[in-house]
Amino acid sequence: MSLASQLVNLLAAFLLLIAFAMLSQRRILTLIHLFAWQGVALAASTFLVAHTTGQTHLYFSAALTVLLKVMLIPWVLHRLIDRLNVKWDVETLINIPTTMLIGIGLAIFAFALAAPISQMASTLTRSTLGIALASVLLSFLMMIVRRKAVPQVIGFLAMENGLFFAATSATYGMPLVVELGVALDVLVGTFIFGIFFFHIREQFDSLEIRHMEKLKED
Amino acid sequence: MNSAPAIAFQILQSVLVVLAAPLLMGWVNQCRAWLQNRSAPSVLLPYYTLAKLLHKDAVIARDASPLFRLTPYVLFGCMWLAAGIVPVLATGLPFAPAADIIALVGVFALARVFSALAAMDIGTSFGGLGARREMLIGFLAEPAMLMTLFTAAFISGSTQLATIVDTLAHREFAIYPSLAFAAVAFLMVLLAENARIPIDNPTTHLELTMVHEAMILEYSARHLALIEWAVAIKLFAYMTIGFAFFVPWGIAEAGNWAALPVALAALLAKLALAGAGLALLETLLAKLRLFLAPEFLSSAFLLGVLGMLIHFLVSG
Amino acid sequence: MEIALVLGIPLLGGLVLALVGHKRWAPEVNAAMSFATFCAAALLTAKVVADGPMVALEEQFFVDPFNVFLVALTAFVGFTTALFSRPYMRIEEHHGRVNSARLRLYHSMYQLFSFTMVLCLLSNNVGILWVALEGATLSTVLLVSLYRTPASLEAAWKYFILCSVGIAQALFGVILLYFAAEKVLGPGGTSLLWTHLYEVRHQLEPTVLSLAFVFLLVGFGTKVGLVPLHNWLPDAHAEGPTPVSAVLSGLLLNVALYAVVRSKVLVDGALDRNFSGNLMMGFGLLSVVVAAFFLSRQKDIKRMFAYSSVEHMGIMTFAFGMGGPVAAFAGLLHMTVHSLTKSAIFFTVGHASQKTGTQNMDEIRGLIESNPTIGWGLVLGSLAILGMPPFGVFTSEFMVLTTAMHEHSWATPFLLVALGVAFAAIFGKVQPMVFGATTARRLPHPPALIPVFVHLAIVLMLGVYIPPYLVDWYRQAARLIG
Amino acid sequence: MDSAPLLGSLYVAVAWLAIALLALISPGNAFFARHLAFPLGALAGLALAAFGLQAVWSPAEQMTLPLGLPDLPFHLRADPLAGFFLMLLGSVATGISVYASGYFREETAGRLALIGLQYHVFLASMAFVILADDAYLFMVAWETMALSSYFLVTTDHRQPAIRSAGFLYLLIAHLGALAILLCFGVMHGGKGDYTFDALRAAGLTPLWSTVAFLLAFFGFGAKAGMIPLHAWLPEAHPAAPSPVSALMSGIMIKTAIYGMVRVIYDLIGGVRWEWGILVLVVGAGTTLFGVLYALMQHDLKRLLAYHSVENIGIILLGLGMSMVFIGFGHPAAGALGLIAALYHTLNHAVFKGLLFLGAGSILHSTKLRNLNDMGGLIRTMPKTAFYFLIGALAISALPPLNGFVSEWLTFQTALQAPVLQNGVVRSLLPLFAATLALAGALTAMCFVKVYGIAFLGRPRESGNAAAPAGGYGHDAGNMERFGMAWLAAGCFVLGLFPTSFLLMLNRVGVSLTGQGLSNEALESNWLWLVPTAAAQASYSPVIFLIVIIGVTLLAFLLVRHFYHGRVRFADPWDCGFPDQTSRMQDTADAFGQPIRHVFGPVFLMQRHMPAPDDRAPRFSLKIEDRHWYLLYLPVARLVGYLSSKIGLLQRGRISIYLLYSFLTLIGLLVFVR
Repeated sequence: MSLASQLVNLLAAFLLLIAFAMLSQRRILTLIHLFAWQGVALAASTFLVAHTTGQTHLYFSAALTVLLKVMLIPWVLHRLIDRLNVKWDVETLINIPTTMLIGIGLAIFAFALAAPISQMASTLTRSTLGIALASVLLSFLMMIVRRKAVPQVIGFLAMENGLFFAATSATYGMPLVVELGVALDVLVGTFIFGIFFFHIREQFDSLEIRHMEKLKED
Repeated sequence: MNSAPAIAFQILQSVLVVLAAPLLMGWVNQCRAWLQNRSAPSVLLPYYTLAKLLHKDAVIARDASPLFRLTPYVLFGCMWLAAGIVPVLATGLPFAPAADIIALVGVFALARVFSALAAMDIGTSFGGLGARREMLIGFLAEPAMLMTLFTAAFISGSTQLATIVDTLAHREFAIYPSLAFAAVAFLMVLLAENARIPIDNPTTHLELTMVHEAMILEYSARHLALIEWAVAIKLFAYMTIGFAFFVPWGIAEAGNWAALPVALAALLAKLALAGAGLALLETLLAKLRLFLAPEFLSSAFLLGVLGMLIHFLVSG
Repeated sequence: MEIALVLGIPLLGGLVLALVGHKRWAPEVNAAMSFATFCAAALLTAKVVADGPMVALEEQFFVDPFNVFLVALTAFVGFTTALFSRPYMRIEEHHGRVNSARLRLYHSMYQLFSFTMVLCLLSNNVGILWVALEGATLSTVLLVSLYRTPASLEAAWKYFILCSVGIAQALFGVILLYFAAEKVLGPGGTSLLWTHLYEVRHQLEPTVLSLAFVFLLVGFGTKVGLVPLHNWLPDAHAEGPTPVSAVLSGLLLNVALYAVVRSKVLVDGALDRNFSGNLMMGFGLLSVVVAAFFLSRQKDIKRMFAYSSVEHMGIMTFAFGMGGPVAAFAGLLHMTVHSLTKSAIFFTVGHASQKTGTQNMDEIRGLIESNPTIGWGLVLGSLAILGMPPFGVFTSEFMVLTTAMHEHSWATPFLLVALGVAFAAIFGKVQPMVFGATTARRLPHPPALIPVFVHLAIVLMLGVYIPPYLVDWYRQAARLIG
Repeated sequence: MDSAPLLGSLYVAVAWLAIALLALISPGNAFFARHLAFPLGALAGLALAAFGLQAVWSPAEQMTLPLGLPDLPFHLRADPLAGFFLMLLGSVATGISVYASGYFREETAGRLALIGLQYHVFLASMAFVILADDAYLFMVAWETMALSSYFLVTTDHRQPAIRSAGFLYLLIAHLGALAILLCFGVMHGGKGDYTFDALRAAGLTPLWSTVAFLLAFFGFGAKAGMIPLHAWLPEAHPAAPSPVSALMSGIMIKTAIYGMVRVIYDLIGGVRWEWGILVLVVGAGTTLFGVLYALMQHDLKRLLAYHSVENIGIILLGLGMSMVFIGFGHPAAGALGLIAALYHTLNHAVFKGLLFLGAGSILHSTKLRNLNDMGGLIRTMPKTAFYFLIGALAISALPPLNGFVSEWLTFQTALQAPVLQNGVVRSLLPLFAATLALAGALTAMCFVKVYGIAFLGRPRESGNAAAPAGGYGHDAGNMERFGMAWLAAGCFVLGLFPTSFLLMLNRVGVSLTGQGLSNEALESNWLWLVPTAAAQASYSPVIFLIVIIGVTLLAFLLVRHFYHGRVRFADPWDCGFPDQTSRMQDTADAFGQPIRHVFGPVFLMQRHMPAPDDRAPRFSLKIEDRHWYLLYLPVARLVGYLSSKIGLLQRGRISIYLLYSFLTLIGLLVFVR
């Protein structure tokens, strides 16, 4: 196994670790930092792959990741929670140890699911597909258990990270035009989320999503 | 079939029935009086009554509609028609194929509907009461009657009265257990349909019990006469239907003048016996409460159905 | 050229309307732009019908009978909805529910939404298809919350989160698809082009594709509104402005289903067994049944018709899942008639709730008395959507049901029960609204009801007579996906 | 021209559609709708009857229209069966349309235009139902028929009861239509070909053909009003304007019989006797249920509606017997049963149409529909009373009118039972005949009640504003009377000349079962109705009528000749109790009392009896249909329960929603693995 491949695996492990950390993290600020670090790991691995394989468009991709996910979005989120003055701790629906246990189960499931596919892959990053899937599922779990709007959005963004990682690990990245499009969507989405935070805050005086359970079948 | 002698037979029978019916009525009343240890009225009393009524002026309620005045004639016509269909003296009458047993029941139903309607015409409470009770009895008696007739129809494979009588009278003798059931059912229907005890009492005018009399309360004079006459013909017709089914022997072929005296004699004998039997029954039985009448008639209905089933069981 | 027009006009319209700001004539511009898009779509259609499928712009765009039919439908409904929204939004403004800033947002987003729809349909690149579909969410989410009421914010939030998360799964599916395609087509841009994928679909790796299909189905299925992924749909339909409900039901769901069907074609090529078909039939059936039962407990009129959309998307999914020329034909026809009928219903519903000032069905009464056209429009539209002949919805349901009876007879009792319950539910609610004594007031602007009757007339026509060229067209499309 | 009957019928149907559109187009003063639409429609109906008659005697012919689905243009076909029903539709619609032109004349222009539209679309759709030769056109016409009649029923939609009646009607109609649709789905061989020819050729296994039969029976039965799917009928028929009630009861529910015969005999084919038993059981239940509930009604139109249920039962009895005979391989007896059923279909159309029109005239002139408020109408409406009497006698199956003939034929069919080999079935048939006998007698009772209460006696509630002391209202107008006279004449024609219709129906029977009546039956002349052989049974209504009139006249003349015609008028005898009022007459409820007594358990009664010391004693009685509690409400509750449970899926929590997506994803992934 080449050094690059080992490094990528290391970064993948790091990514998964951060995903777990996010799942267990209560403080919102730390959550944003973790998200930024996840972006760093993603960018690094993309860069590494680009460097090893000579896929030039991956450099763009890595740069885009750094720009968007390490700098821009964390900064926006930071500003938002400053402006909205939400620094409270994050409450979860299920307690954290249980969540972690479920998370571990999901990770194993993801590995099992990805294993036969990884066998087929010829990329040097192939073994990381399972990790990518696991981090997607973990982010999903995080979205389910969080009760506040901001962590939910962070969960969503972390899921995007997982998807990007899957793209690079399984296929050396999607075509550039797609990557750009996805990035644009993520960016616009983040802005819209930001707008929403203000609207929600204005209407409900809080960003807790338990206020938003009025529309239902009764 | 439609030869001149046959037509003559037809006319003879029709006239005979109409003329003889009050006599049967008188005979039944006489027998009953004897049985009840009363001194009997003349057997011709019904004729005197009819003549008296026919001479009187009719009194009609102011509100009466044409239906009211039409009904006695319709009743009389229906009964006369029935008398023309039933093989009283002879089979193979030219008019008989025009109506089979089902149509015969239809004729009686037509008469019943008209008399019930006429009863309701004036708008008194008695009329309505009588009509309601009459229809109650009718709706049970009619199917019971049909079932009885069907038993015979299944035996002979025909609903033509003439064919039935032919089959039962002229083939080799056989015992039909189903006919026994049918006979009992028929007797019950006969009692009910002709307003006899135990269903109705032809001699009472007690509000709580009367059925037929309540319906004709508003009639007088010639209208009443026609109705009474029709009632008599109806009893006659029913009895002869019974004879045709259960004791068909002695009946003549239409146009066969030679057999006529025998047939006439047989008819007279049968009628005399049946009239006496009816009087006996009426003496022995007590009138049922009105709401026991449905039970009485539904037993008749069930007996009729049972007779039919037994026919299939035995013959199958 | 036509493709550029179809794509460019709404994009331009969106930019212009966004930059200029709200003016008195903005609704007219909106309608005019939509009309221009429709004209361009008609040109494109004519060309494709005449010359057959084509690709354009380095194969990034392609047109075949399947998507051109949806483009035409989308452009048409987009146009009529724009016509309807003209008086509708004026009345809303008059009632003080929106101000000019929001109208600016509304009109520009309306055009951008049209753009994303058309892009999604015309794109040859599965990745771009995904991007456009996500773009459609982004452009409508602010429309759903246009009124800024708590309820509308909640609805928009749910819409946004659920659809984004859902569609993220689809992205994973796209990645897996790319992964499988790369093996055959080699790395590079062409591996995500549908035309290429279609050609090599038999060589794609079955395991990967089945996994990919699960992700794609969950992802796009969220947007289609398949039970149990549908939860955003009734909220978003009920709380947004009615024109938005109309285009969501009439267009967005169709386009999402289009994406699912495209995926299915690839997966069917790769897998021998009817894996994707069975999944789609299962989801379709579940959607039909669950939505039918939901229908009977609704109080909000728009919410009820939103569930009806879930039900109908279920029928279409079921039809496409069954596959075969008849069922696919029926599915396509059902797409057409459903989007026409449902948008017509939303038009009448919009005006009805404006007239009565409520969306609560218990308070809407006697529409036929107060405004016969709205009342008759609603009752005829409802009957049409319930599958009453001679309307076209019946035509497709007829084909779906009879085919199902023959090929999957186990499914028909469920369909029967669901259709019966849905009928009782919807008609039981609509009848008191249109009949009886009225509760309505006058509207400050005359309502636009021509679109309603144009839609219903087309649906009626499709019920008794489908023009031969349309049949041809459907057939070609059905062949592509059957 | 070769295809005269088919083309002609098509023209008539199109003409009805054109009238419908024209009626809508001139809403301004509605001159067309008011004065021309209905008479023109009646003329078209007359033409349709003629074409139908021609079609019965012509070979079957087909044509296609350039409309419809791809690969499935609308197919039309006129064969004897269709011809017979076209004749039924045309002839009965003629009378009803003439009547309607009088009845609707006073409507406002807007309503009249709508009624004109819906009414003629209704007629046209019924014609297309009968003409259809493919499943798709059939369904389209079928549901259009339901829809147009629904709108007609809800003409007076301001009344809540009418709205709910309309809803129930359309709901059951739709459910039935779905069943029919599935039945076609079962029959079509997967070739995408829905023409009736293809369906005939499908060749189903016994299991599937039984499924198809059950679906068809359920689907058409829902429209026909057989129990337990009848609930809509007594609600919807009274709700509609009377000419529409007449159309629905007279013709529309007969299209269901048409559908049944068409699908079961013609398309599925291979009739099995077990099906016949099912039809017989349901038919017997329907018959008894219908007539018993009719006896309990005091709303005239509701009562008539229950009688429609009963008569559908009678038709089903005939059909069932026919199926039993065919199933056992006795097509001749089977044909007789079919003929009896179809003849009753025609008869019921005529007399029930007549009765509904009569009820409409009463409603029109007195605004009354509750029998308990009527009385003595024969004095103010003698002509209506006359026509109604004919209808009442006909429906009571009294000779020599038409109702008797078809019941007589049904009895004759039952009497063919000895030919069957299966002992159990053989002894069952007479039981069904007994049911029929019972129902016939009960019907007579019911119509004595109706006629006696409504037309005879004296007005009851004289406190009623609409009821002046001398009686109510006025007689029906000319057009209304003509419509009723047309149908009353029909009662006579069908009752007196059954043989010509028998021969006509024999062609229908031959075309469906391959065998018709015996030669002896066919050779009998117009005077004698002979179903099998003269020795077995015969009936001559003409002679019957002549004799009964002759004898009655003779009696009259004799009495007059020998005696006198003197009459004195007086008050009715008051039994020595002078304070009687007209309220002391029997009421409709009272008339039904013996039946309630005898058949008590059948009904669900809520009675309120006045106590002896009541100041204002009132008696109230509410009879409810047990089916509501045994079938409809449980189903409704089940649906409500299920939907409340399913509603729990959506509690507004986004986390839960996300969890659904998540679990779906995980579940599918596990499944794929």
